[in-house]
Amino acid sequence: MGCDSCGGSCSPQNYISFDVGNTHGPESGRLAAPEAIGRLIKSAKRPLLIVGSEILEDDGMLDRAIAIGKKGIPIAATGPAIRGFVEREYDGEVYYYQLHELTNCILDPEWKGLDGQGNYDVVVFFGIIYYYASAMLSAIKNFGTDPLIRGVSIDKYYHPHARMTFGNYSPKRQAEYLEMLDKLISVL
Amino acid sequence: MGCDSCGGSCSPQNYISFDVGNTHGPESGRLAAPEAIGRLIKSAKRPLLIVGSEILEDDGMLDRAIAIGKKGIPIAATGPAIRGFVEREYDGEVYYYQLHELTNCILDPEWKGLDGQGNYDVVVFFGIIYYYASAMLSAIKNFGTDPLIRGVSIDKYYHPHARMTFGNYSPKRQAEYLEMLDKLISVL
Amino acid sequence: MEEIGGKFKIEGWENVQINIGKVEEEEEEWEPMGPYPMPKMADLRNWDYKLLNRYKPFYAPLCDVCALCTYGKCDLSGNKYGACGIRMDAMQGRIVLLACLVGASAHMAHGRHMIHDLEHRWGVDVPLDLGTEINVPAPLTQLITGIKPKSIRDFLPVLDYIEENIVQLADALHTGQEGSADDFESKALQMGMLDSLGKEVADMVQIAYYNMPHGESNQPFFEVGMGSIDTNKPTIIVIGHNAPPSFDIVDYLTEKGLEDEVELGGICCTSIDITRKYQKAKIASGLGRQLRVIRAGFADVIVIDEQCIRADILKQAKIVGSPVICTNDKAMHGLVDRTGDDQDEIIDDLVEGRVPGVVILDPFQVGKVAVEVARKMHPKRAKKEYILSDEAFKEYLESCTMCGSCTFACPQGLRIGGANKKALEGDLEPLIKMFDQCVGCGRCEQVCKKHIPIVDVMVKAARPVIEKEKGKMRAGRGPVRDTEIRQVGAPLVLGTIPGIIAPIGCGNYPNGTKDVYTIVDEFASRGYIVTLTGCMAIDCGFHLDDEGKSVYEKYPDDFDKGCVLNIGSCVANAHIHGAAIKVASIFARRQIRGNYDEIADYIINRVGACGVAWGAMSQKAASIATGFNRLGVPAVVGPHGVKYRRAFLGRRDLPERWKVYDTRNGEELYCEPCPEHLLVAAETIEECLPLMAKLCFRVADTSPGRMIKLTHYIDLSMKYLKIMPPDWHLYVRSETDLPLAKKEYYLQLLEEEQDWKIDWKTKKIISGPVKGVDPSFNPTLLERLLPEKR
Amino acid sequence: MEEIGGKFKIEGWENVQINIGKVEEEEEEWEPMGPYPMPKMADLRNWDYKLLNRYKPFYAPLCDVCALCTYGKCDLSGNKYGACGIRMDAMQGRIVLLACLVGASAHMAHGRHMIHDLEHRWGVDVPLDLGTEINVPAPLTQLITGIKPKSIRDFLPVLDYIEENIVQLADALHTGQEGSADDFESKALQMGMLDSLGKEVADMVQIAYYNMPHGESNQPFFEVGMGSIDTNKPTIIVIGHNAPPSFDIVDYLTEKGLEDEVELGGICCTSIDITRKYQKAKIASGLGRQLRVIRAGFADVIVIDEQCIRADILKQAKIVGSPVICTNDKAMHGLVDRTGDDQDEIIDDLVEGRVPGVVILDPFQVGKVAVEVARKMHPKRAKKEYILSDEAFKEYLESCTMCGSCTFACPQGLRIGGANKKALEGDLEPLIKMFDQCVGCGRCEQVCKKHIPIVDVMVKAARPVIEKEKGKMRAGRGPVRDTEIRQVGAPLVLGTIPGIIAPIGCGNYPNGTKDVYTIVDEFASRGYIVTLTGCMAIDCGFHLDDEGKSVYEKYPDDFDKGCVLNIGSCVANAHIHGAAIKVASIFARRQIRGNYDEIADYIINRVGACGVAWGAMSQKAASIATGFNRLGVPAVVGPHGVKYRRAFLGRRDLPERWKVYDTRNGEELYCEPCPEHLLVAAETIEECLPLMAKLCFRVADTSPGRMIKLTHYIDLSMKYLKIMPPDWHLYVRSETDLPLAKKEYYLQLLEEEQDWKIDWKTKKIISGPVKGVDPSFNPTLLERLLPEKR
Repeated sequence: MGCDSCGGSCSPQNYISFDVGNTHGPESGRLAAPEAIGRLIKSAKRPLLIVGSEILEDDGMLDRAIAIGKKGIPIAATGPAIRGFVEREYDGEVYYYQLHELTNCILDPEWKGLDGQGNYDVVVFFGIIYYYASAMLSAIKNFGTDPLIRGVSIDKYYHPHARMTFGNYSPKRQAEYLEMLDKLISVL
Repeated sequence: MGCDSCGGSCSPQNYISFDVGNTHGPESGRLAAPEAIGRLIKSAKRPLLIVGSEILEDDGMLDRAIAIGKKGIPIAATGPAIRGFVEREYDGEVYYYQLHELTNCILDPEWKGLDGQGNYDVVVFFGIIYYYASAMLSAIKNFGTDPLIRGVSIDKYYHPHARMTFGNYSPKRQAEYLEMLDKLISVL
Repeated sequence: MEEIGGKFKIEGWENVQINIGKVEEEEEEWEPMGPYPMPKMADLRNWDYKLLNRYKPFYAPLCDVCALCTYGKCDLSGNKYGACGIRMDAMQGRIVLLACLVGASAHMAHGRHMIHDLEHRWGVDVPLDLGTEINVPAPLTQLITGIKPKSIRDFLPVLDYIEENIVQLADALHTGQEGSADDFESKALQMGMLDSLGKEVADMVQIAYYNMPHGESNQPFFEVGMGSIDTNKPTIIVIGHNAPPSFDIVDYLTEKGLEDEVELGGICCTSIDITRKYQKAKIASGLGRQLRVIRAGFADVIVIDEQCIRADILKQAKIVGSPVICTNDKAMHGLVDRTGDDQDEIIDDLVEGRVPGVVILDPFQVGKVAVEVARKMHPKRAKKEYILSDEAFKEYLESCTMCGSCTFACPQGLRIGGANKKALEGDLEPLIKMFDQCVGCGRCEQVCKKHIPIVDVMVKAARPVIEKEKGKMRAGRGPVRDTEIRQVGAPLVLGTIPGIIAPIGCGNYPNGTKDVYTIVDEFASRGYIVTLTGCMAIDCGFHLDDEGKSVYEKYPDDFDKGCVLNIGSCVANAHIHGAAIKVASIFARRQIRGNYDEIADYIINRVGACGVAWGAMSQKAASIATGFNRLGVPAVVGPHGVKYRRAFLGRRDLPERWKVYDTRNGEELYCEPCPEHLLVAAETIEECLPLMAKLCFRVADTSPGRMIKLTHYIDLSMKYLKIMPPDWHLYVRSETDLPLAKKEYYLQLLEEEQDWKIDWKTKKIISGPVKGVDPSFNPTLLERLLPEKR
Repeated sequence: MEEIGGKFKIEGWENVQINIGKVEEEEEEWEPMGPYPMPKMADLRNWDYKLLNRYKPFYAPLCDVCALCTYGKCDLSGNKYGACGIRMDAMQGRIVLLACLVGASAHMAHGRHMIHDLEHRWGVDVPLDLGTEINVPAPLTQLITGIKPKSIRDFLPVLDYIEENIVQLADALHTGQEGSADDFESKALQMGMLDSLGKEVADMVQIAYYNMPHGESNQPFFEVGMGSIDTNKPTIIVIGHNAPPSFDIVDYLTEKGLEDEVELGGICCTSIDITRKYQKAKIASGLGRQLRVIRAGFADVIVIDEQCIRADILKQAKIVGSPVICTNDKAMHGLVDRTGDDQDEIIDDLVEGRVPGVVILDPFQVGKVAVEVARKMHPKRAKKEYILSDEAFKEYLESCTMCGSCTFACPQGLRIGGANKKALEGDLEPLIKMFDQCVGCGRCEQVCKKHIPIVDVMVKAARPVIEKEKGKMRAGRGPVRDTEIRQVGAPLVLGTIPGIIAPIGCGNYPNGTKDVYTIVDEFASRGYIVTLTGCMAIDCGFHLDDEGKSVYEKYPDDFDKGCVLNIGSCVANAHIHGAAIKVASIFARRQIRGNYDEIADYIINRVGACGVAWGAMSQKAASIATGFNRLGVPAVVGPHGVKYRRAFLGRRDLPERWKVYDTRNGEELYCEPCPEHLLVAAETIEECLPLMAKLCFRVADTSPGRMIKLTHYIDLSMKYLKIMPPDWHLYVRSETDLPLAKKEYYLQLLEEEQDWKIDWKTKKIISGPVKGVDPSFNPTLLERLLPEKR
């Protein structure tokens, strides 16, 4: 094999999990541009946005979740995230679901989905406590294989178990991160 | 962090261990050009070439080991590799040492070295059974830290536990691989 | 004939031993023996599969490879098979079994170790005297082994049974053997059951030997929290789970009249256990603050025994000049074994700093050494200040480059650099907040490129808070009394007590210790019985209400409505199982002897109990939860708990999973999905609270009971999540289940949102529910309990 | 008074049990008790530290992180500390302890399981009758526990002891506890010792119950190798380690006179054990070919018990239509437990393919089902061919794109694509060669993008070789007889027998099975005693010399010079320890009872034995090696063995590590570095052979002994490495140690290369050696054995 693509300048050091010990197996999350993730979501037959408690910490994130929802992507609000939608009186398709339960359902090809119309093919994690999200993405990566379910993260963390993920963005780079989300939303 | 260097085109898939399950921790071997490895060896105060059984499989490799030796790098011949040097009547600095013993010594800052002149700072693995070399490089990476000992591989395998390593080269690309060795030798 | 202990020797018959009352088959017939006395790993597999088919294991691998044998490493990602043929799912089950093995072994080995330590002095014929209000002295022992113990001796065959079966299960971990994830889980459930039994033995042994409280209410108070430790006195900090060495310290202090001169503080379960007898001792903290207690320099000597001790204790203690005494062979830290050596010499070696610590394996040799070392070290150490000076604090803050390495190393992802910056600007709040959020691992320090002692920086910032961190906690009371069970039986059934909430386990909380307080206060104020053990019992103790009262002061410690009980240390968890078993035994008059599956079946269908291990961290927490699960008690873990890899999740959308038999006629019925899960992680406390309320539902709930449970479920959901729970209707079997106050509103919702048919005249539900209410419904999952099979 | 088994009941005294001859303290005084009967984990720590200070643990982490609790995952790389405070080095020790735990538990649990299975039928008073030539019936039991067993009953307290101590050690694995790598290793050594003891019990139990050979030489032959199985007959393949279910098959075959009609073949230790009694059984292969035996379609039924079974057995068996019978609770593979069900119904369900397999946990219910299923399946399956057709073979070869995925997945890194290409060109040699190099894991198949059944392709290519793969092996003889020890004592000391070579363990060889043959033949032909067990005993059996003889035919099976012994299955390894202990006991008249450290000290200084686990793979191999190590016996592993993470390596360049006391006067001496290592991996067989010869050196060697050992060391090094060993001079204490034939040449080398002073007139060494020869030198590492301390 050898590294032909970038002559050795790329390095797995760029793929450091937000929790540094959270190492991956032979396969790991592909760092992806927001547009690329956006296109994946757009091309999905049944996409699902899964949001968690961290969208409440940060005004910008709840805004973006709603913006994604308004593009017609159904939302599963886990943990207390649902509060944000209630308080904002969001009238799009949003469901409260406990994340553990939800991931479990996603792994069942026969699951009917939140709307009774069937399971999802691309599930997007957003605003979920890092290590909890990581574990759920691991479950999807390892067991959501037939049919293939793509677990994707649009959090400000590198997620080794996601198919596609951003890198790690510190609070200093929050504006940059929100811009990436906007780019993603723009292609939906 | 984010992957600023190559905009997402690089991928840890390029860093697949020759034995695919032999995954690394947060740190992993840097894919390096032969000249870069050559320069590291050249700049070392006390470099050591450690060769193993696979140099006997393949004429080209024993030639290169001898060529490196002739540049003044002492050689530890482990396993049956020593036979090659005896048969070729190599008169440079070559010592038989069992690899497990040798690595153990290398981890002791007080070790006197093969020539009684002290321990080594850059140790280069060459022609050693993949998984055995991998384990010894892991030992050096994890415990050869004070003072820092750099474990380097110039085998045709990606070695996650080496500081610097080539990628994986299949037999089809043997000529290419030998050329890389020659480049390395040329800068010594 | 000469009598020695309980044995007789007859002259000339030296090879003949006569044991009185020890023969198993001749065990007093206190109850007919059920089908499974001392079950082996396949015996209860049928019960396990009942659970596993309903609560299918859900796996989230923490690692994509297996590295347990030299055939590997093997890449199992994508549910691949390894070189030995194991697949990712079975591998996860194997890791769960391994965790439960280590946890169960820790509890079990601790009990055995205690007996060995103490039998030399007091023999094994010490009676198990639990007073007049307890006639079911050891519910788990009786349930699982069929033995009704009267003295410590009676526990010996129980320990033999556990050990034999732990080793059998350890065998099953071997490469190339079991290939079924479900069978690994069945084995893990067996291990969890053994764990529960081992805990009961361990706690009963110490209750008997040390005459600890055995279920009395109104236990005395003692102080808890870092602020409770008076470091102006020579201070001993004890850490671990095996109390005898610490009791020797207590004895020495008492004998010498030093109780007020020397401060005895502790971390974790050993300290809980000594406060069950000696309330001058204080509990500095639970597991999460161990490193900070050490690094704050509290200890003039540190005495460790076993489990939940920092593995780098020597390194950390050296930083603050605290000598370390290791008192247990499981944790010897490379120190020299000085058991039996002259105690004054040992004291001298430690005080003079000739050695960083010693090993003393006889608990009865520890007291004097620990106390005298503390007294001699105190003046020496008092000259130093272990809290950073203002200058040093500022310098460290200034040196921080906000590189983020600490954040990457932090299990919580805390943005320490940002907090440092704020502190430098004069705002200590972020650092103070982190002091509680921090789980105390210290990984941040070793990756700091500027070598900032981050733990010390945080301690410095939080010092004013630490000094106020002080609360009152009640001594661990031990088992629940039979008399209490009799009293709560009806209220539990009628729902005036909506459930039993058991906060247990370690200190790996997602967002600090305050959550523990919230859980306890929320449920106690709603009339649930809240039974605490271990770190959660400690960590809710130093949070105070507006009146300055801790939950232990605010609520009584009876096993009754709206009470908060400190049951004891981790091993005392067994009494929570015990209470559930006693409900079956005493209230419902089920025969428990050797009858595990029937009792677990009773509990899962009737006893509305739910555990919460909000900071579940260790292997013991894994085995504890698994032990609860096999007995039919669900548990919620905090989000770090997903790293155990396995959950037991129900599927409320699949009615066929909720099949139950009616014992009256053997009929199969589909019931509401309760308890919905056996093991599930909540993301935050806001999610945890309604979830726990939901997990207290049981299929046999009476209407009044269901009504009250539903009230709390809806109320907690509205309060914390701002929504009606989307699944609340699943638990409505009839209009009589509906909370009275808003009955009409709920009927309307059911009609509009769920398409149920309502007769508005009678305000009755005509159709909609999964199942109606039938007061004489007698649910079971077990075919063997059905009429034709009985 | 009524007698039941060994117990008496006296009427009216129902609670009184009288056990005859069971009281430990009244144990027959066959020898005075030494200081450490039934040692706990700290008792032999002093001995462990003697070893650990000389053979410091060397760690090669296979994984940079720890993922054992929810505090993690933790990055430990660069010897960092994890969240619990454990450091990378201690973590490696912890993983070693874990491996040894699983290994020891497997051996122990197997022994216990066997007793439970068989005591119902035969009780526990079956005598341990080893004939007239064995008076030390259970050397490890006697050494470690102080018990000299006379019947199976006497082993019961031994099992209790092991179980209790395994669980104590399992506790030590708990997060946050032991922090010292050396203490983890001391615990692992304790676990290794328990493992050795568990093995002895397990083998003695089956020897007693099944009247297996107990040390007789000249055991009968049977056939081994894939080519030995006659698949024209209904064929049963048994896999695992727990023989009772397979003995039930033997009994059924014998009763029904079906011995010649039904083929009974096996893989691994169960098959070794049944051939100890029934030589019509055949051993198809060791562990490494399990998958290929299955996939070649040999089995009309597969009967598995415990350990070393493919975890994907159901999936693999399904491919070739072989029903599976699980006979052990450790491996139930999610199948329905049919124990006690009507056997004809079970047979029918299996034959009709209604279920892929069943669980039958009573070994006495297995024989009929297995045999009758095989007989009925045979005609059904015979219609199919499980070896690829020529066409399919070619098609698969053509579909290979040489993408390399299989190579990346292969533990051996085999270039399968290239071999496929060669095969397509008509050259089958590379594939045939790979058939032996392949370790049989099957990982290649599941990553093949073209879905080539690579295992089948390889089997197809190697079919002609497989058909010839057939050799004669001797039945496992069990223990070494005391009379043999008496005879070899002097030759071992004088060096006419240069050492004992023990090839043991699994089939994870770096370069195929032929190496095993080479090791055995090389050492046997040089007069070493070669004692084999388990997979290595199997894998050397089907290689034949030029005359068509296997090593078992070529060499006698006495425990004597130049002999090759099949000792038995893995648990029979204990007899190799036993032989070493007996040398101390019988030859040197040391008291062994409760005297472990003295005997280990004797062995490490005097008994030139060396184990080799060339294909060490499993956790059992880890615990076996560790058990040998604690007893002072070094072991060499193949290169995959580095994945165990830990080696015990000596440093010949540090003289201070080689301090030994002379028991005569307590003097400290620096000796030559021998044995140089306790656990070390060799890269190839060429390195392994001289290394093993070197590891047979002992400090107490006589000059004639050393001379012969040195001869072989130099000779093997010259033969395989083409060099004089660079360290040979370290082992020369005097000119009398030098091989006679080339004495002058060697003296010259010592003078020229090592600067030694030689008196050329007398041909004596004047100065140079580390230490001279002193025939009455009485070496020890133990202070307690020195005159003033005794």
